[in-house]
Amino acid sequence: MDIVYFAWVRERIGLPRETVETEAVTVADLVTELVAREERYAAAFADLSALRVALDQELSEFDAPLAGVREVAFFPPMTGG
Amino acid sequence: MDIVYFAWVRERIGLPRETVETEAVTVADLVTELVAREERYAAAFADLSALRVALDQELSEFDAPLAGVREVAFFPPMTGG
Amino acid sequence: MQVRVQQERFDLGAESEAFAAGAAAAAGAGGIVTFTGVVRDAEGGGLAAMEIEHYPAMTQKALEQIASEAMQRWSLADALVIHRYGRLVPGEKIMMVAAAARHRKDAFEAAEFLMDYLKSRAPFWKKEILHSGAAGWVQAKTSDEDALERW
Amino acid sequence: MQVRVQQERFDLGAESEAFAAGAAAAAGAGGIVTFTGVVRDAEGGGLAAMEIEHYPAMTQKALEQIASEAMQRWSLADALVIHRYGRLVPGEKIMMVAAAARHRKDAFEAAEFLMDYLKSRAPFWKKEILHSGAAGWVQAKTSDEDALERW
Repeated sequence: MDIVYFAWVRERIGLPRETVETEAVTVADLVTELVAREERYAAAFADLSALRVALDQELSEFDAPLAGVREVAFFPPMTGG
Repeated sequence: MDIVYFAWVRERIGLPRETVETEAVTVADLVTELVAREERYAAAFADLSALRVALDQELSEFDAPLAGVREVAFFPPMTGG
Repeated sequence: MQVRVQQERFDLGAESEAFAAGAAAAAGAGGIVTFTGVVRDAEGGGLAAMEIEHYPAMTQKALEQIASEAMQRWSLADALVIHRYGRLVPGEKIMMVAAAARHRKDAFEAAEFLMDYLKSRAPFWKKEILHSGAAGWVQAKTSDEDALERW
Repeated sequence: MQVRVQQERFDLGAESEAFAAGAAAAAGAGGIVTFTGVVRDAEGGGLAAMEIEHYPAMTQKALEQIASEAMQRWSLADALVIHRYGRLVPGEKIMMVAAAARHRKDAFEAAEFLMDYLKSRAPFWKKEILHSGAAGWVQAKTSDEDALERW
């Protein structure tokens, strides 16, 4: 599964994209796995209310299932316009 | 005193501008004088709620005094934009 | 702030660019809203032309009052009003307003305010001339008068 | 309906003219509203540049969804969204939206809807780079999120 990061999430984690092997059932499960890995992930995911997630380029929620999903994106609230 | 007419008021009365001698105290008095003159004025002023008035190029009301006024304009509700 | 009453066509592109450039140079204008009105066909179709009459001695002054009030109420960086008169054919631009402000909400509100006031308080009258030769004055809409109550 | 995500500058004048001409040709478009966003100085001043990051695989699709929804909700004659990414300096245009409709209220509402959704639902992130060298991500505003509740 591909994971992509944007803005300060990308900066804290230190990379824009990575591929992970995971059995996580929901986005929240995936976050728990990532946070357990290294301090920089814990820092990036410290406050989930400050984060947004997209599954295969569609905005989603942290309790959404990951079945069939190919790309997960984490980023701060968007500031377009 | 100069009186100017616009849109269908001008068309009904048949002229765009005229100069009148009047002792009318208010706009309504002036209208009464005009209506008494000829049928085309009576036709133009038949329904005052369908008319607007400007005194010296400022929107005003039919009960406004005419003292010091040089130009009175009568016209239908505006349709700019 | 600029107000222009004219018979000639105006160039929407050039006006928009010039207004945006001027507003951007002014400190803090982050958003620019424009509204452009175009002659559309009559309700039942068959419009040949629209004749716009105005009150020359009053028009410029009335538009400047409306624009000045918008400048003050929304602390605009700039405002623009262009309104044509004379004979226009369907598809021609009748008028435009533009408002520039620090925040988008102010620019939107000011542009809507300008439009609502232009519709009912600027001394213009429109007459529709049909291909059939029939002609009629456009009637003011109650909804346009009601729109003023918002401000 | 047209949606463009690009690094290059766009010509507001040419875009406005082309959009208005197309919308006027489409039956019944009497009003055209545009909004243009310009890079303004940072809150405390001293902005050197604004860097706009986006999510290439998602951006076009997200903007098209937003524009499609506007087209349907307001029966628009046409809609346009242009949004830039990359490094911009103060005074440069970031983006524009345009909406054309039979009645001005629809064109205004659709343009505001497009802006409100672009602000909070299009995958762009802005970073301010100051002359001092300091840099910081622009924070989403609660007021921008709240603006969505109107729709």
